[in-house]
Amino acid sequence: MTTTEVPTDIDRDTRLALYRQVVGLRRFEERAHRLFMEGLVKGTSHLSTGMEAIAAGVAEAMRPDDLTFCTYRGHAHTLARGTPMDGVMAELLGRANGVCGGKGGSMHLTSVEHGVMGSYAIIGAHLPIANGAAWSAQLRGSGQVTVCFFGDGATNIGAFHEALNLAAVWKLPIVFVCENNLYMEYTPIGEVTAVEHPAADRAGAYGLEPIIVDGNDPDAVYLEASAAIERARAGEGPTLIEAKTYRHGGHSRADPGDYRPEEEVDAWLARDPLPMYRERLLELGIDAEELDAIEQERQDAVDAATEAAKAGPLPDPESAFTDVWADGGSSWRN
Amino acid sequence: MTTTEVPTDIDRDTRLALYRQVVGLRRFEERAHRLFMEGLVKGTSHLSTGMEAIAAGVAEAMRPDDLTFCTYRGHAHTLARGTPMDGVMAELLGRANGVCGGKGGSMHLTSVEHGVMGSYAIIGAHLPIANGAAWSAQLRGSGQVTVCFFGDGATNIGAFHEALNLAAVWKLPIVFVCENNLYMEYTPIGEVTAVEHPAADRAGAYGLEPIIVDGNDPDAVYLEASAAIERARAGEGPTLIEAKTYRHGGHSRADPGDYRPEEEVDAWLARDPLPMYRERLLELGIDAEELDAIEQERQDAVDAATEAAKAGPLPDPESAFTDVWADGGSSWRN
Amino acid sequence: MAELITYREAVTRAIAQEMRRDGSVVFLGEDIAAAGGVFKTTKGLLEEFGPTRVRDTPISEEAIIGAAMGAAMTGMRPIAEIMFSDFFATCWDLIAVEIAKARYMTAGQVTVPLVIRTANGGGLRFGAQHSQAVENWAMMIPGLKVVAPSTAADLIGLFAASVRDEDPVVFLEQKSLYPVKSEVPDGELVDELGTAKVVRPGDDITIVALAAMVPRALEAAEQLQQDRGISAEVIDVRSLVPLDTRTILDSVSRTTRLATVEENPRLCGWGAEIVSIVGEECFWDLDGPLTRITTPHVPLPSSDSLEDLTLPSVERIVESVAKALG
Amino acid sequence: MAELITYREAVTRAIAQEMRRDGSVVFLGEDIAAAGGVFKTTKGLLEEFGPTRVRDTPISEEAIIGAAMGAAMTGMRPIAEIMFSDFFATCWDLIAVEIAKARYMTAGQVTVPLVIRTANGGGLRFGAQHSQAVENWAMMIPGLKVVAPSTAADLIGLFAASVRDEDPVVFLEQKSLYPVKSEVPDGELVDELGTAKVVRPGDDITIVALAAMVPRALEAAEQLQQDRGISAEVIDVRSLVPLDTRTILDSVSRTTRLATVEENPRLCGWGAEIVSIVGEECFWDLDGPLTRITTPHVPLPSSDSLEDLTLPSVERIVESVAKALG
Ligand SMILES: Cc1ncc(C[n+]2csc(CCOP(=O)(O)OP(=O)(O)O)c2C)c(N)n1
Ligand SMILES: Cc1ncc(C[n+]2csc(CCOP(=O)(O)OP(=O)(O)O)c2C)c(N)n1
Ligand SMILES: [Mg+2]
Ligand SMILES: [Mg+2]
Repeated sequence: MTTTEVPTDIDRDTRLALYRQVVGLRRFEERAHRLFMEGLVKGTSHLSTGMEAIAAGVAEAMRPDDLTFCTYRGHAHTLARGTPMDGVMAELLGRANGVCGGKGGSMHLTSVEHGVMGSYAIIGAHLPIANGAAWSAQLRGSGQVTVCFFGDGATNIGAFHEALNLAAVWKLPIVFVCENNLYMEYTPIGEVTAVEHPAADRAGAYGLEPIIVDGNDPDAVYLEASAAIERARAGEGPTLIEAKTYRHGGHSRADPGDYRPEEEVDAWLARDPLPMYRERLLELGIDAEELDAIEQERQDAVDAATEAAKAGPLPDPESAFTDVWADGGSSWRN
Repeated sequence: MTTTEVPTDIDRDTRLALYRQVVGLRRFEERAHRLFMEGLVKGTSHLSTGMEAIAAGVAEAMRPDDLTFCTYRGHAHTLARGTPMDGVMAELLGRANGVCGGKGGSMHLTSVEHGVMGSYAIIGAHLPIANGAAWSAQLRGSGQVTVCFFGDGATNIGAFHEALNLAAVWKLPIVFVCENNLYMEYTPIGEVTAVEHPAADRAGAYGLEPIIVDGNDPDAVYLEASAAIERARAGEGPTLIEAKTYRHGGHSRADPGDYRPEEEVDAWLARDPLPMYRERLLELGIDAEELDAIEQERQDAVDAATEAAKAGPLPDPESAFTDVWADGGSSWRN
Repeated sequence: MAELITYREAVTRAIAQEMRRDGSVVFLGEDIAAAGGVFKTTKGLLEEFGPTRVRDTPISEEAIIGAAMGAAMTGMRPIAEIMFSDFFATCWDLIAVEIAKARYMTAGQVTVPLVIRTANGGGLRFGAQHSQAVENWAMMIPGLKVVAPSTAADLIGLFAASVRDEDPVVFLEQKSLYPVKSEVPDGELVDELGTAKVVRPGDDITIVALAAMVPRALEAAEQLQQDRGISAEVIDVRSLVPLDTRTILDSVSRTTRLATVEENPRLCGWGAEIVSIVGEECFWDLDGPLTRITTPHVPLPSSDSLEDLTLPSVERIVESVAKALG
Repeated sequence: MAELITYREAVTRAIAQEMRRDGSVVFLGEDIAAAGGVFKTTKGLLEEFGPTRVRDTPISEEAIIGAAMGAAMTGMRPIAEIMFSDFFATCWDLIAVEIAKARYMTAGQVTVPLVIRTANGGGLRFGAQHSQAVENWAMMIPGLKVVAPSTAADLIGLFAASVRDEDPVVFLEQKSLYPVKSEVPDGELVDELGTAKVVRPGDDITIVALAAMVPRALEAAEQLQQDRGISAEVIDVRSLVPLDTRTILDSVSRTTRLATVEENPRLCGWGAEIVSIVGEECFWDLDGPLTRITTPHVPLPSSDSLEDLTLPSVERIVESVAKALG
């Protein structure tokens, strides 16, 4: 991994912004979990609890008009770009005030106005799509950079390979971020992968540098992402970053994650990005009160979002039959 | 590439067998081309003219019960395993005495009794399938090794990536042979690939050694293939070999291949495996008469196959409706 | 003797039955071994049959289906799981263009006896990419057999028939049925592909349904009888390929009316195929229009309140049938 | 003024027309740029529009379609070539599960205006993996428009309409038609999706056909008239989604009989869908069974002598129609 020392070249405001992100994402995911257990979130949901430093670090390195592509585990990435919690929470609850009017749900969060170009639930599929957005930015000369998140498991599917090669050949302004949380659904990635580092050990196959970063360290992620985004914006092509992390909970829904060895879970819980980063900020001389205030503000936001979501109306029944076509409808005949 | 010196550890009989293969494949492909231009081979055909050393070298290293998977450019690989020329030529002409009764054609040559498990016309698709045959050999403990041929262009499709990873993880007894002839259909592989050596530079992504061999040298191919097959048979898992070569003609059908720079074509024609290998055998003290006799015998075989194919009956019309199902028929209803 | 078990338990039992019987049956897929499957349909199989025969794979659907195909070509009888039928799209080439065509292209030299089992269909609020009913995707490809049971007993029997079949079978488990219990007789069960079942006799109209639509059609038939005195015959198709057209044609020629109930979206669904067979071969027996009840031609929404408006409901079946009978 | 050009030339002209008009139209695919396409349908485009807008790709169908989708979502209007429609199977997830569903899942936040053009169908002796007619694959997926022209003029006009459409369009060029010449008027051509054409008026039966089946249906109609005095109306569907049901229903309600001519294999073909619409909405006007003429449900053979027995021939259309009319 690139660093274990405390980076010094990050300013105070950025650090506070990172902290605010990590706290907010944590509180949001905790609430989402509770609402799932209460039966208010239907279907499924995949949380980023324990993995928030990646979403936070990358998002802080992005420009407002940059573009994000998420997986089904996309709450954190969607929120980190500034999508309001209300709309995201309401979407989880299938309400009309959700970002996708209840039609997308937890796995398909999208907020184009915040540069969140969608959450894709087929492993690997969004890597080629993200390329397209990057290609478009290149063609339009917009200077936008695209960031595409995916899991360790996604590195073994064909679309990963096709996308990385094309991105490299076309020198696309894109950053691929592999969140390596050591597991696919329940199977350890190491059991089904020919190399130790599922993303970094493949970088060379696309003429790219192998990069591994501590995904539990917001500063480290922020720096690595900033450098990659800068390169992309300068026309130097794609970067593939492998961020090592761990999910505190199970893969989805009510999964307790008990297929994981206790010592492994404990070791990673001891590296929980939230208290670790708080500790670092305190060490760097930031007041506890200031951090507490941020925590309170984020908690309030989550509470407010929960209320707004619960109070949200069910979708108009008609909306089941809208938005298949650009004319707004679903008619396939005259 | 592994060697430019003349290997010394190949016995005379093997060399003569290699020569017989190369000559036979060359004569066959020349004839196939002529029959295509005469309108007797319909549809399409993809020749291995100039690339015969690979088919020859690998086949000579295989055990009779080993398994071969080909692409649409599969005449050479099919023949090299001992499939009679008559059946292959008749298949190109769409006759009943073709190896697939006229239903497969040039792109789908198959002769299960000679270990030729099929020719597949979707780029990359047969790599995962070949894995399956290797897995089966592993499960059955048969000691069979599977060899899977494909082009440089196939290294950029997803199925390549999925297959290589699985083969490595499951330590399958399989040898992947990439015939790098520098071109896809008409586009140079270098223009669309992020690395210089499309196969070898990806080997590391699957924990494999990068191996490049001179695909115009039957001896070099034979030695490299023998080593790989031995490893596979010993349970040491897969090998990925990149064999550099060049097709003398176009990609398919009547393509003159004129998108290729003249100097490039000339340089490769100067490295034509057939005269080069003949030269080597002469240098090694083998009589010209012996080689001439082999050439004559192979030419006669091609002539006889041509006659047999031309004389072959058209398929029974009923056969258009057979062999969809294992019961021999095509009925989907009662 | 009989026992009440869930459709989910039937899957485990079906796989185990066949793996015990035949050592050449092997099973591969994502999270199927150590974890027992994401739908918990394969619990205990690793323990009983060991890691050689029950294998976890990477997330590589093409590699999974390819491995199954190559193994089937060379003496094994693989069962491959594709976790959700939606993911067929990621390995459609292997299924539709390789497996389905291998036997024909090689004039019978290659045989591909394998089963691809998958969780199909909607109702679990999983949204557009994890809820598709894709039985028509498979039906439209020459060379694939297509089976979709509606009960635990049918599941076991048809699964056994599929594993023992010499041809590739796409075996669709309807995921909303997993928790549903039904009766299963003791002992080995082996059913027959290509046989539909009249699950409710009737006189006025034939309702043809599949998988999760069968219990809905039955309930609708009950309501039609009780509320409107309409006697509906319900046929569980069970197997789309081969298709038991005799049972369907015989029924329609008696009832003189047909309605199909499909979970797949409207266009080119299997109901259209059955309607076209009836409209050609049974035309002169018909006393009224041919009715199709399908999911409308939309991707599925995630929200429960919206999803319930899309899949054919008992109510919609009742109304459509009543309307068809004028 | 009008000019005789090949269907192949029409492709080039259609792409050039739209690329000249709109700078946001870009074109990508395998061997389409420097080589001018493996069917020589894109010759000269690289020269006119340059390598930024006309791009050769690796053999990576998922990367191609993904690039098109992402670009379409962000302001471009990509045209992606998939060399043979058979290869849809290698990127079916991108087409059917991503592109088709993006707008719906995001409640209209994302729009995907792109065209996927491809060489579809049989007749060139390319065998089972390069000859499939897959129009029904696309038709069955909610969210995809599906167009398949039969003449050069229709090709240009419908292609222009497809590029200008805000929705994703699967544009199927029938590869056996590439060398066929037909008349094309001068100037810009822009047609309308969702409009079928009565290409031959008639009274006794409606024959609905698509792409390469249209000239065969027309020839069959001619023979039916001359040899048996049967007056067949022939409709060129042109666009499967949206589907011009009005033109079809109006015709059938007049002729009272329907036959469909499909190149796709039998099960779940688009003909079944049209039959089911007619069988439901036009039932009382019908005077005879609904007839489907399709490629039988087999993968295609390579040998010319066998392939000619599979695709619907003029002869088979004549016989089937004559038989239907008793
Ligand atoms: C093509 C495909 N195959 C399988 C799945 C089912 N699935 C959903 S999440 C998941 C595990 C993904 O693991 P990873 O990429 O490591 O991401 P993580 O969930 O750990 O963030 C699987 C197998 C899918 N959605 N798509
Ligand atoms: C999935 C897929 N995409 C495209 C094609 C069309 N195609 C046939 S051969 C070929 C070029 C293959 O190049 P390479 O792998 O280098 O093999 P070579 O023909 O040079 O032996 C292409 C693009 C195909 N058959 N399958
Ligand atoms: Mg993971
Ligand atoms: Mg090549």
